[in-house]
Parts: sequence; structure tokens; C-alpha cells
Amino acid sequence: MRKTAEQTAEQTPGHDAPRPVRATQMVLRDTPLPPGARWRRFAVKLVALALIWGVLTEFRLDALYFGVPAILLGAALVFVMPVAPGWRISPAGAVNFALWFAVQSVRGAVDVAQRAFSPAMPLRPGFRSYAPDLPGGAPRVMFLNTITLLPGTLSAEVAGDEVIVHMLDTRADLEADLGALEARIAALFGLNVKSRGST
Amino acid sequence: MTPDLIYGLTGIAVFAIGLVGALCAQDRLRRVLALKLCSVGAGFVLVVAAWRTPPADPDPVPHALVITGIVVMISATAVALALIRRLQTLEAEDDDG
Amino acid sequence: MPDLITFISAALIAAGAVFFIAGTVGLLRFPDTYCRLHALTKADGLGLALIALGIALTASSFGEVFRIALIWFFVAVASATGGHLIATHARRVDRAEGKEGS
Amino acid sequence: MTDAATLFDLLLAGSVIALAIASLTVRDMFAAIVLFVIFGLLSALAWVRLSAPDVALAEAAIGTGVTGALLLKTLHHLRYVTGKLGEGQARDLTPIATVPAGVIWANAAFCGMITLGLALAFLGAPQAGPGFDSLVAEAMPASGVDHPVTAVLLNFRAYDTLMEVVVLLAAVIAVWQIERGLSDAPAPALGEVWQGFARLTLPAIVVVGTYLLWKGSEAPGGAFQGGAVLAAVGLLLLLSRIYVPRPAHRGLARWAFVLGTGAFAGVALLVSGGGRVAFEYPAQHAYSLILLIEGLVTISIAVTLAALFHGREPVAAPAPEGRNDT
Repeated sequence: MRKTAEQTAEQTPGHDAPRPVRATQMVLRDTPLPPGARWRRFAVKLVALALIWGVLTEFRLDALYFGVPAILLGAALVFVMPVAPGWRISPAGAVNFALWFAVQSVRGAVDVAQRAFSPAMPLRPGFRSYAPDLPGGAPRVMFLNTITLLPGTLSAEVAGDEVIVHMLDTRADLEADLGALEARIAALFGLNVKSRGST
Repeated sequence: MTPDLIYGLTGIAVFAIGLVGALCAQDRLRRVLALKLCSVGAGFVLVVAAWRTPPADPDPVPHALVITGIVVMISATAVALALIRRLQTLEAEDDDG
Repeated sequence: MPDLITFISAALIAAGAVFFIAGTVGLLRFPDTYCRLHALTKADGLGLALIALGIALTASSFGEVFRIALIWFFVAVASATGGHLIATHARRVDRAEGKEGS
Repeated sequence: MTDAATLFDLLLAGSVIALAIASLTVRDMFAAIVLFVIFGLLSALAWVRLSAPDVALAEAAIGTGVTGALLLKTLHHLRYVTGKLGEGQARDLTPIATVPAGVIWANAAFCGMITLGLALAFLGAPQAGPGFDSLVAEAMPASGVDHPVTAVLLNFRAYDTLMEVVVLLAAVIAVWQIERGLSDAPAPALGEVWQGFARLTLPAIVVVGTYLLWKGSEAPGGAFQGGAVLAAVGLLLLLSRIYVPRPAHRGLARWAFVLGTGAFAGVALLVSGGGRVAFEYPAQHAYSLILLIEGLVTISIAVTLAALFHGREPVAAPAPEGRNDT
């Protein structure tokens, strides 16, 4: 008998729904969009894509025969994508974050390069979990992606409200590092996240 | 040792590897992979045929032929893979009874 | 002045190549999927950034710099996303094979 | 300087050959596909070295990118059907009947002879014999575009390109029929990081793909490269189940499949007559006509490649047990 998708899902727990569904719910559970928000986002995308197109084609007018449909189509993808909560960026936070990010990514790369080249290869890998207070959508995704570029940490999995982080050296102070990252991302998005002590 | 000689021989080597693979590999997916290697090898030889020592521009006709070949190859690959998927499903059904 | 810029650009590209080599060495030497992902995302990410910077210094127009920046940005985001997805998948496989709970 | 370049060529050629061998000999099928993708990208790099950026773009986007996605999708399906979905390695997925060693040796000897013949022919061929360069260069002013490869594809050798689009159309018809009624392997679930990535990149990919298409008239790029990049958007939407094909969408999909072929053939016939043959574009409209054809062909290529990835025709889902037709 041919297996249906549901049966297989039961048989192999690795590929079933629970975990990913939780992740999706997390995105959806946030406050619903106010009416017109999608159109506003569509307009923002339109402007951003038009700028990209303009720079790519050196603002040539004859390119617009292709440009206008492409920009409209690209921006219209807003309407098929799952809903995400809105966000805004604080300019001061952005400059701060960019500088800090540059320094951290150099530190992260140098750290991993040293470990790779060192004959002893000092690794003490392991997993730890961390529960960020950031709201879903862009701030959380930004947080998860930036973890990967910090020294010694990699965001391995999202389980419910927790993120499971893989560390090259489990002796490092994960709580402090990620707490700092969280504060900086909160500042970048102009959010008010209460500071947390180590748990 | 000019680039056309190096890459021309590379192309022939890749074609040969693909040919051996297509005839001798037993896994179906791998046979498709081997045929794809053959097509890339042929592409190498054609691109080399179009090549002229740098200040001169290369011959665009073989380039267009290779692009055509790449598109035809993906069509053939897609059909072959669809056949493999179908065949495997039928066999799995037979095994399950 | 052009000489100095050429020199800096060459130095940046060489430094980027060193980080790519570091990433590759890490990929070969590190013990498991997760550690290897560290090497690929971090070392190669910085390697690409340095090379992009080096090429951007010698670019002839703003459009070129913009294109290089665009490429760097999307590769960086894609590598962080890809690293996360691969790690998530590796953990699923680990669980399915009964290795190490979390 | 020449020596450094030669060293680079030798290294690259060696890697390409090594990867070709490795992708056929490594036992894990997933690793084989990954090695093949790297092989394709390095081949594309070699073609850039041979000043063939158009071919390199097409190979990287279609020959490696879309082909790799198709192979991985098929691998996923095979694992699902054979019940090996959760395993770390993908081995022995298709039933293997042992072939006698004698047959293998005979095949290998046969391949060796063919290769030897090819190598002799290649080495004996006249160096830089007369090509079509001068013919193309002469005709360029009349082609309507500034990029020779695009001129060849859409003007001088337009029949070839028309047939190529027809082959693509035939492939999608075949795939729809072959897989009719096949159940789909469960899609791997992708979390919020993926969604953030899709939100950020998909609109940009649309613009970049269209830019490649537009740029094709004067620089490397064009309908096939741009179409493949646009198809990537479709692939990602399908993979993440943001877009799920429904039976009701078939009509639209069919129109999109034939749009390119239809427009291409239509233009060819319309410009003929009045002393001109098919594909002899009137000089003052050549540029616009080529861009029109390229634009419509790109839509077809993008939709067709995405459909080839998705596979079976989206027919109305029968009851779960009704599918059991053995």
C-alpha cells in the first residue's frame, strides 16, 4: 500500500509537523496587522526595488519596459508571503549595530580560523539553549542570524520560544554574549526589552 | 600549455568519465548524473573551439550552441528524473504488496 | 595614490583568501557537522567581505560598488540562513538515529 | 604572469576532473549531488576563463542550480518511497543488480577507445580554424542588439532557439503525464529564519533576474539566464509551500508554458512576407522585437523550469485510498 504523507509523518518523527508548526505559530501569534499595513509594506518594497533597479540599469529610461513589471511583481510578493509583524529601525541603533557587528564578525572569523589552524584544535563543542525576549518577525530573525556570525556560536534550531545554540567552546559565557546581542538588536529596532539577569 | 589545450583535454576527460559512469553505474540517479557529466564535457570542447587568444573576441556561435545544449539537457534530465521517481514508486508498491 | 589603493586592495584580497583557506581547513579538520558550519559561516563570510572590499576599492563606478555590496549582503544572509537550516536538519537526523538527546 | 595563469588553469582543470570522478564514486548519493553541484560551478568558472560568460551564467543557473534542485528533489522522493527519510546517508536507494565484471571491463575498454579517438581528433584539429566570428561580426549591425551571443540566439540562429523552447515545452508535458497521480513526499518544514530570508530575498531575486534578461541585449545575460533566476523564485515558493499549485491553476500554467513558443513563432511568421523570410526582422524594429520575444520567452522558461521542479500535474486530489491503483 502506498504510504500517505500523514502516515510517514507518524513513522519518522524527524520530519513531522510538531516542531516546525510551533515555529510557524510563533510567527502568526503576533498581533494581527492593522488594515492597510500590507499596502504600506508594498509601497516600501516598491520604492526599495525601484532604487535597486535604477542603480543596476544606471537609471536608463528604456530599461523601464522590463523594470516596471519586475518591480511590481517583486513588490507584489508581499501579498503571498505569510504575515509578519511590522518593525522600524532606529538610525542611531543601526550605526551602532553595524560597527559592533563588523568587529564581532572579524572576532568570530579570527577565532574559528585560530581553532582550525591550531594543531591541538581546541574545541569543546556542545549545545545550550537560550530564550530571547525579542518579538517575532524581523528582530527575532535578525537575532537568530547574527548568533551564527558571533564568535563561537551557531543558531542550530528553534524549539518553541527557545533557540538552541551550538557552541565551539561550552565554557564561554553564552548568557552574557547573547544578552548583549539581544540588547543591541532591541536598540536597532527601537524596542523596549527588559534587561535580564543570568538564569 | 595554453588554456584551450588544458580545458579541451579536461572536457574530453570529463566526457570519458561520464561515459564510463553512464555504462557502468548501477544506481539510476547516478546514471543521470553521468550523462549530465557527458554534456558538460561536450560543452567544454565547444567552448574551447570558440576561444581565441585574448585580445580577439571568442566565436559566439558555439556559445549559443552550448546554451541551447544546457537547456535541452535540463529538459532531458527533468524527464529522466520524473521516470525514475515513477518507477521507484511502482517498485515500492510491489514490495509492499 | 593609485599605487597605494592597488596595494591595499591586494592586501585585502590576500587576507580574504587566508580566511577562505581557514574555513576550508576547518571544514576538513573539525569533527562534526555543527563545528564545520562554524568554520564555513564565519571564516568564509569574513573572507568574502574582505575580497569584496578589496575589489570595491578598485571599482570604476558607483554602480559596480553597489553590485558588489549587493552580492556580499545576499551571500552573507544566505550563508547564515543556510547554516541554520543545515544545523536544524542535522539535529533532526541525530534525533531520528537516536544519537544524543537535547 | 602567464605562468600564474597556467598554474591556475591546471589546478582548476584538475579539480574539475577530480570532482567528476568523485561524484560518480562516492557512495552517499547526497554527497554525490553536492559534489556534482561544485563540479558544475567550477566548470562555469573555467568557462569564464575561456571568455564565455554567457555560457558560464547559463551553466551555473540552469545546468547546476536548477539541475541540482531537481536531483535533490528526486533524492528526497526516493528516500521517502523507500522509507529511508530520516537516515543521515542516502545509500542503495535504487535496487542494484550486480553486473558481471566482464561486462564492466568491456564497457570501460569501449569508453577508453572512444576517448582515445576523441582526444586524437581534438589534438589533430587545426588550431584556430575558421569559425563564424567574421560572419557574425559582419552581420552584427543588422542584428538589432549589441551582444553577439544574443544576436546569434535570437536572430541569426533563431530556429535553434525556437526548437529549444519547444523541447522545454515537450519536457514539461512529459513530466506532467509521467507523474500523474503520484503522491508527494512530505515537504521539509522550514522555520521562521527561512521565512525571514524569503521575505528579504525573493523580491530582490525577481528584480535581479529581470535585470539579467534586460542586460542580455548588450552584455552577457539574456532570456535563459534571467529565466533560470526567476525560476528560482518559483522553486523557493514551491519548496516552502508558500505557493501550492492547485488544479484551478492549470489553465494559467498551460498558457504560460506555450507563451514563449507562441510568441516566438508568431513574430517569425508575422515578419515574413513582403519579400522577407521567417525571422528576418525589419531592421528598424529588430531591437524591440527581440526584446519582446525575450521577455515572453523568459516568462515561459521561468514557469516551465519551476513546473519541471514541481513535477506532476496538479490534478484534483483523490481520496487517500483511491490512489491505490496496483
